Amino acid sequence: MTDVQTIDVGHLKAYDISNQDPLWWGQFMFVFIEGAMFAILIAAYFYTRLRMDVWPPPGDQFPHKLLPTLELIPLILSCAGTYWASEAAKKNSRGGMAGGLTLNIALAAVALWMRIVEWHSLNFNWMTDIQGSYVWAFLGLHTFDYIADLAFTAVLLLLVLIGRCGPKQRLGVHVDSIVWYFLVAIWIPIYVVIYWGPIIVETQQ
Amino acid sequence: MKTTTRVAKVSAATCTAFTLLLTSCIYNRQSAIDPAGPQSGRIDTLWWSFFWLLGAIFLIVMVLTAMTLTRQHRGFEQEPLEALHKASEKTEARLRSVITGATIVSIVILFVLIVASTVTGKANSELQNKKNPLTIQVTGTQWWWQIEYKMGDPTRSLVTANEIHIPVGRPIQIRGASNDVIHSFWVPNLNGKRDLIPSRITTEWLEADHPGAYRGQCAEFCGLQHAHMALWVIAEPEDKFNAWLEAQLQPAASPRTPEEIKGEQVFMNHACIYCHAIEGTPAAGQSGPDLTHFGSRRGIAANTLPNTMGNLAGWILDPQTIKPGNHMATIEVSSGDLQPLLEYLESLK
Amino acid sequence: MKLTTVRNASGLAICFVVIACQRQHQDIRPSPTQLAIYGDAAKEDALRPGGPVSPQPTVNNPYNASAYDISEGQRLYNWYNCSGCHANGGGGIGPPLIKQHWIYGGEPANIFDTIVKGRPNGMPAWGGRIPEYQVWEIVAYIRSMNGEQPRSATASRADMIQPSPQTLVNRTNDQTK
Amino acid sequence: MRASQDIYPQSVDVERDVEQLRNSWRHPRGVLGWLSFTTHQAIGTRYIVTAFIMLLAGGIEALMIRTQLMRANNGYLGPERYNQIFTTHGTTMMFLFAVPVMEGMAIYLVPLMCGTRNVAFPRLNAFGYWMYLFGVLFLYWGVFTNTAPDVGWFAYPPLSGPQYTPGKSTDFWAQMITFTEVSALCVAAEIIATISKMRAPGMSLNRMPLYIWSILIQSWMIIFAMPAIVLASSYLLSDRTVGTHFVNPAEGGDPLLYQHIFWFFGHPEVYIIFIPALGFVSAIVVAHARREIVGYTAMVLAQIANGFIAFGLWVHHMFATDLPQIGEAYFTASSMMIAVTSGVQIFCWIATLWSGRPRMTTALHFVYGFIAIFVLGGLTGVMLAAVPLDLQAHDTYFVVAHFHYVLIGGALFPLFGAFYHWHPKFTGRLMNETLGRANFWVLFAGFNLTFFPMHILGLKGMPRRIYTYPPGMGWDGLNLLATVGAWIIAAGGILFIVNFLWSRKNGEVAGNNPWDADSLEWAASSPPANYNFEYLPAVTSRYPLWAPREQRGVVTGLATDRREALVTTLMDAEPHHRYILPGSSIWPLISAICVTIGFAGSVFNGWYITWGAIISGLAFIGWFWPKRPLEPAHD
Repeated sequence: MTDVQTIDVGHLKAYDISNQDPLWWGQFMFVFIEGAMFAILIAAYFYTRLRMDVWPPPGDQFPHKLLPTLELIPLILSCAGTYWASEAAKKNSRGGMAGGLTLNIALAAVALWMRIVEWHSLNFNWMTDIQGSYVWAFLGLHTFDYIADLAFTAVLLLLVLIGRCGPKQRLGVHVDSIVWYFLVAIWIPIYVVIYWGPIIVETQQ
Repeated sequence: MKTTTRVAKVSAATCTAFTLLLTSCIYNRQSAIDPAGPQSGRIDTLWWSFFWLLGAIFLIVMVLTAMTLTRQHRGFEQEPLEALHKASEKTEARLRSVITGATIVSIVILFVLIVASTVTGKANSELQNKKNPLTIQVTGTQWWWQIEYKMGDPTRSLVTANEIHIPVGRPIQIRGASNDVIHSFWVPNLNGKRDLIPSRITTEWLEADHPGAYRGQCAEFCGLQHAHMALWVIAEPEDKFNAWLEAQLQPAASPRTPEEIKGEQVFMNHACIYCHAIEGTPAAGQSGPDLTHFGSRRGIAANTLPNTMGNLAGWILDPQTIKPGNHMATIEVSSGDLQPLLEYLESLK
Repeated sequence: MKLTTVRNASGLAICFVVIACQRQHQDIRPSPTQLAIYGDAAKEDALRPGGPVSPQPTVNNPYNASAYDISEGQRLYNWYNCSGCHANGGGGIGPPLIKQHWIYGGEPANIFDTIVKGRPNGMPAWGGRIPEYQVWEIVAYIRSMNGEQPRSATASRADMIQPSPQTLVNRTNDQTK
Repeated sequence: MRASQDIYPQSVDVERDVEQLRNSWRHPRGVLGWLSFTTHQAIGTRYIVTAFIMLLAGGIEALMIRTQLMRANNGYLGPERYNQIFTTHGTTMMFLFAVPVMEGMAIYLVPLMCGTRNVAFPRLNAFGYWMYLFGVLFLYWGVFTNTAPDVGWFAYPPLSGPQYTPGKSTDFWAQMITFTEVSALCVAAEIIATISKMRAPGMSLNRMPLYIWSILIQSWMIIFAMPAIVLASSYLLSDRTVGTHFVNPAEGGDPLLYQHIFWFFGHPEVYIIFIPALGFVSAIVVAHARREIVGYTAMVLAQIANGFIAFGLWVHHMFATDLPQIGEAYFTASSMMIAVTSGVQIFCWIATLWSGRPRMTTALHFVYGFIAIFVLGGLTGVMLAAVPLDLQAHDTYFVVAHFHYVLIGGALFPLFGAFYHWHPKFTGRLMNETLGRANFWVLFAGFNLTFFPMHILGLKGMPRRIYTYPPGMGWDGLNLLATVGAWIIAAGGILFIVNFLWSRKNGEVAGNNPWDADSLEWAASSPPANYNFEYLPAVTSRYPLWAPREQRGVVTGLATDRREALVTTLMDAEPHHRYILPGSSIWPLISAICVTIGFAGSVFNGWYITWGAIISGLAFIGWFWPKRPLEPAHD
C-alpha cells in the first residue's frame, strides 16, 4: 500500500496552442528583450538631441514622410493576416493558416520594398553625423529583425503548404504572431522618431 | 654616439633612483584623510562619521552572527522530528519583530547618512559663492596636464604644465577640459575628483587653508601612461603667489652663457619646437607642455621624475624607456649638443 | 574528411592569428636610428614634377599595416601641422593627399622622400628635424587615407574636432546627388 | 538508483516506466553525440566546468597584476601588458565567469528544484552554452595573439574609440560581449519559461524555494539589463568598424551617454551575479541550520525590491562627471536604499541561524564567511553612495576593495558553499570536509589579507589601474601585503581543486539526501538520472521533503516513451497540459558555429554580418525543420 497521493495527467492535452505554452513565454521574452533595446535606443536618441544646438545637424535634409507613412498601411494590415493565421492554427485549419501567412508575407514584403525605396532618398548615412548614426541604427536593427521574422514566416508557410504541419508547427504559427505584432507595434514609435522627430524637435540656428 | 646614449641612460637611471630616494619624503601628501582645505576637511569629517557609525553596525552584526554559533543545541534535540525544522510560533513572532525593528533602525540610520552626505555636498558647493575666485583651466592630455590661468586681462593669461600654484585662502575654480580621452583631476588633500571629458567643461572648486605642496594624480584610466600623470598643487601665501605669478607672466629668460646660447639653438633646430612653446622665442608648438618657465617646475614628464639635469638628460635621450608609449618623440641629440640643451632648459626659471 | 576539416580549420586559425598579430603590434620604443636608409630611400628619383616616375627599388615601410603606427601617424600629421596645408587629405595650400595621381610618386618610399627632402613650391624638408620612425608613421597614415592600408588596421573615423576625411567625402557625395 | 516500487502508487508499472524513460532520455553516443547533448545536467555541467576554467584564468591574471604591484617601480609587466591583463581579468571575471557560472548552476538546479525533467527549451540551452564557449575562445584567441583588450572592462570611449585604441583588440572585447549576452539572454528566457510554466503541481509562487525566486528575479534582470549592453557594445563596435558617431564628441555623440548605457547594464550586472548567490545562501542556511527560513515573505519582497532598485542607481558610478546635484541626491538615496533590502535578507539569515540548529559543515562555513565579508562590502558601498565620499574614493583602490568584498564575498563564497552543498547531488559523492574547512580558512584569510589593505591604499590616494607607482608614497607595504594575500588565495584555490579531484574517487558516497535537506532536488538520485525523476513530484508545502509522508505526491500519466514534461499554471501550478521536450540535436552547435562566423568575421569586415545572418538563418531552419514522423497531438 502506498500513502502517496497521485495526480494523473494522462488525460491532459499534449499540446496547447495558447499563451500557456512555454514556447509562447519564450517568444514573449524575446519581445521584452527587443522592446527594452528599442526603448533605450529611443531614449538615447533624445538624450543626444538635447545636447545639440541645431537639429537636425546641418546638411541633413528632412526625411520624406509620404512613403514611410504609406508604408504603415500594408504594415498594419499585415497584422490581420497574422491574426487570421494564428486563429486558424488554433483550429487546425490548414487553409486558414496558408491564407493568413500568405497575406502577412505579401503585405510585409510590400512594406519592406517601400522602406528600401525610401532609404535611397535619405541624404545622409551612418557616417555622416550623429543623426545619421541613429536613424540608420533604428532602420538597421528593425529591418534586420523584420527580415528575419519574414524569413521565419516564409518557412512556416512552406511547412503548411507541403503539409508538414503538426501541432508543434501550428504552435509556431501562433507564437510567431506575437513577434510580428511586436515588430509592427515597435515600428510606430520608431517611425515617429525618425521621420517626425527631426521636425518635432527641430532647432535651426 | 651610441656610447653617449648608454652612458646618459645609465647616469639618468642612477640619478633617478638616487633623487627618488632623497625626495621620497615629499611624496607623502596625496591622501584623502589628510585634509588641507575646507572641502577635503568636510569630506574627512563625513568619512570618519560614516566610519564609526557603520563600523559599529558591522561589529554588532558580527557579534550577532557569532552568537548564532554559540546558541547551538540548546534543548532542541529533545523535540520531535517535525518540530526540528520549525521554531515555535512565539519564537517565530519574536524573531520577526526583531527583524522588523532592525530594518527600521537601519532605515533611520541610512536616512541620517543621506542627510549628512547631502549637507556636506551642499556645504562644499558653497565655495563658488565666495568672493574673488581664481579660475584655472586644467586640460588633461595623454599624459600630462596643461594649466591655464584665466585672468580678467587676456594679456595676463598664463600657460604652464603639471604644476598649479594657488594662493592660500582664496577660492579656486578649476575648469576641467580634455584634449583626447577622459581624465580625472584629483588632488585628494584638497577635494574629491572631477572627470575631464572631451567636448565638455566640468568645474570643481577648491581652497587650501594652509600652505604646502599637494600631489594629485589622474584618476580615470586614460591609456598606457595613466600611472605617470601626476601634478602638484602648491599653495602659497598671497604675496608669494603673486610673485610667482609675475615671474611666470614674463617671457622666457634669455640665454646668458655661451652654453645656454648654444642650447637655445639646439632646441630651435630640432623637432622640439614642433610640440613645445617657449614664450619669446620662435618655438610655438602647441601639442606638448609649455616650457617657458620649465626650470622653475618641480618635475618632468608629468612629474614622473624630479626636475634635475640628470633626469632631463635621460628623458630627452630616451623618453620611451622612462615612460613607455608617451608622445614625446625620440630624437637624436649629439653628445656635444646635449649639455648645452640641458643648461638652456634648466635656465628657463 | 575529418582531417581536411582540421587542416582547414587550423589554416584559418593561423591566418587569423597572423592577421591579429600584425594589426595589433605596438612598437612603443622605436630607436631613433632604427632605419638608416633615408638619404637613399629614393636615390634614383630625380625631381621631375609631373614627369613619369621610374620604378623604385622597393623600400618597405616598416610600419605598413600596423594599426598602432597608422594612428600615431595620424596624430603626428596634425601635431606637425601637415593639416595646415594639406587639410585632412583634401588639400588646401598644398596639394590633396587623397588622390590617384601623385606628383612625386605615391609609393611609400616616394612619400617618405617627399617628406624628408621637401619639394619645390612650399613643401619643407623635414629630414633631420623629425625622427625617421615618425616619418614612416606619417607615410603609413597618408597611405591609409587612400585606402592603401588594410581596412582592419585603419581607424573607421577620427575622434577629432574636425570631421574625418571619410565624413567629408560622404557629405560631398550626398550633396551632389 | 533503482526506483523501489513501494514508494509509488500501485497503479503504475515502475519497472516498465523506468526502462522506457532510460531509453527515451539516453544520451547519443560518439563525439557527434556528445556534441548534441541537450539535457540540463550535461549543459549545466559544461557551463560550470567552463566557468571554473575561466575562474582559473582570471585568477592567474589577478596574480600577475598583484605580482606587478608588489613593489614600487616594478618591471615585471610593462604598461601594455599590464593594461591587457587587468582588462582581461575584469572581463573574464564579470562576463566569462561570474554570470555563466550562476547560469550553469541554475540550469542544473532549476529543473530539479522545480520538479521537472529539463529546462523549457533544451536545444536553446545547448545553443546558449556553445555561444558562451565561442565567446570564451574568441576573447582568449585575442589574448593569445597579442590582441587582448586594454581599455578596462568598461571600455570608456573615447579611449576605446577608433583613434585612441587602434587595432582590433577593443573590437574583440566588444564582440565577446555579444557572445556572452546572447548566451545569457537564451538562458534567462528559458529559465523564466521553466520557472513560470513547468513547476511541480502544487508549487504555487508562495511555495517556491528562495533559490528559485532569486534565479527568477535574476533572469528578469538579465532580460532588461542585457539590451543596454547590446547597445553599448554595438555603439563601440560600429563606431570603430563602420565609422558611426554614437560616442564621437566631434559630431555630437557623447562619451557620457556610453557611460550611462553601460552602467544601466553594469550596475544590475552586479546584482545579476550576486542575487543567485543570495539564493545559494538561503538554500544552504535552510538545509544546514535545519530550520525553515524566518521571514520568507520578507526575503522574497526584499529580493524583488533589490531587482528593481538595482536599475535605479547606475549614476553612482558617474558622480565624478559633474552631473546636476538634484540627480546626485536621488541616486544617493536609491543606492542607500538597496542596503536596506540587502540588510533585511542578512537579518533573516541570522535569525534563521539563531533559531535553527546549525550543522557546521563546510558549506555553512562559507555562508558565515559570506556574511562577514559581504556585510563589510555592503557598508563600504553605503560610503560610496555618499557623493562627497565617492568623489574621494571613486576610481581608487578603495573601490577595488569594495567591489571585491561584494563580488567575492557576495558571490564567490556562496558559490563555493553551494558547490560543497550540491557536489553530492552533482557527482554522488560528498567532498572532504576537513580539506573543505582548510579550503575555507585559507581563502578567508587570504581574501582579507589581499583586499582589506586596499581600503587604506585608496584613502592614501592610490588610483586604480595604474601599472606602477613611485616609491615613498606610503603604498609599498600595503601593496606587498595584498600580493602575499593574493598568493594565499591561490593556495586556497589549489586546496579546492585538490579536494574536488580527491572527492571524485574517494569522496564518501552520498545518498539521495545527505544533508536531510528540504527541496525537491534531493528527492532525485545522486547524480540525477537524465530524466531527473521517475515520476514528477507534486508538492503541498514550501519544504516538500520535510513535509509529512502523507502530504507528498507524484504525477502519473506522462508518456515515458518520449521526452515529456508537465506544464502548470503560472500562479498556483495547477497541471495544464503535457509538453513534449525535444531530444538531442546537433543543430544548436551548427547554428552557434554559423552565428560565430558572422560575429567573429564582422570584426574584420562588415559583410560578415550579412553572410553570417544568411548561414545562421539556414542553420536555424534546419534546427526547426520538423522531423519525420510528426509528433501526434493527442495520444
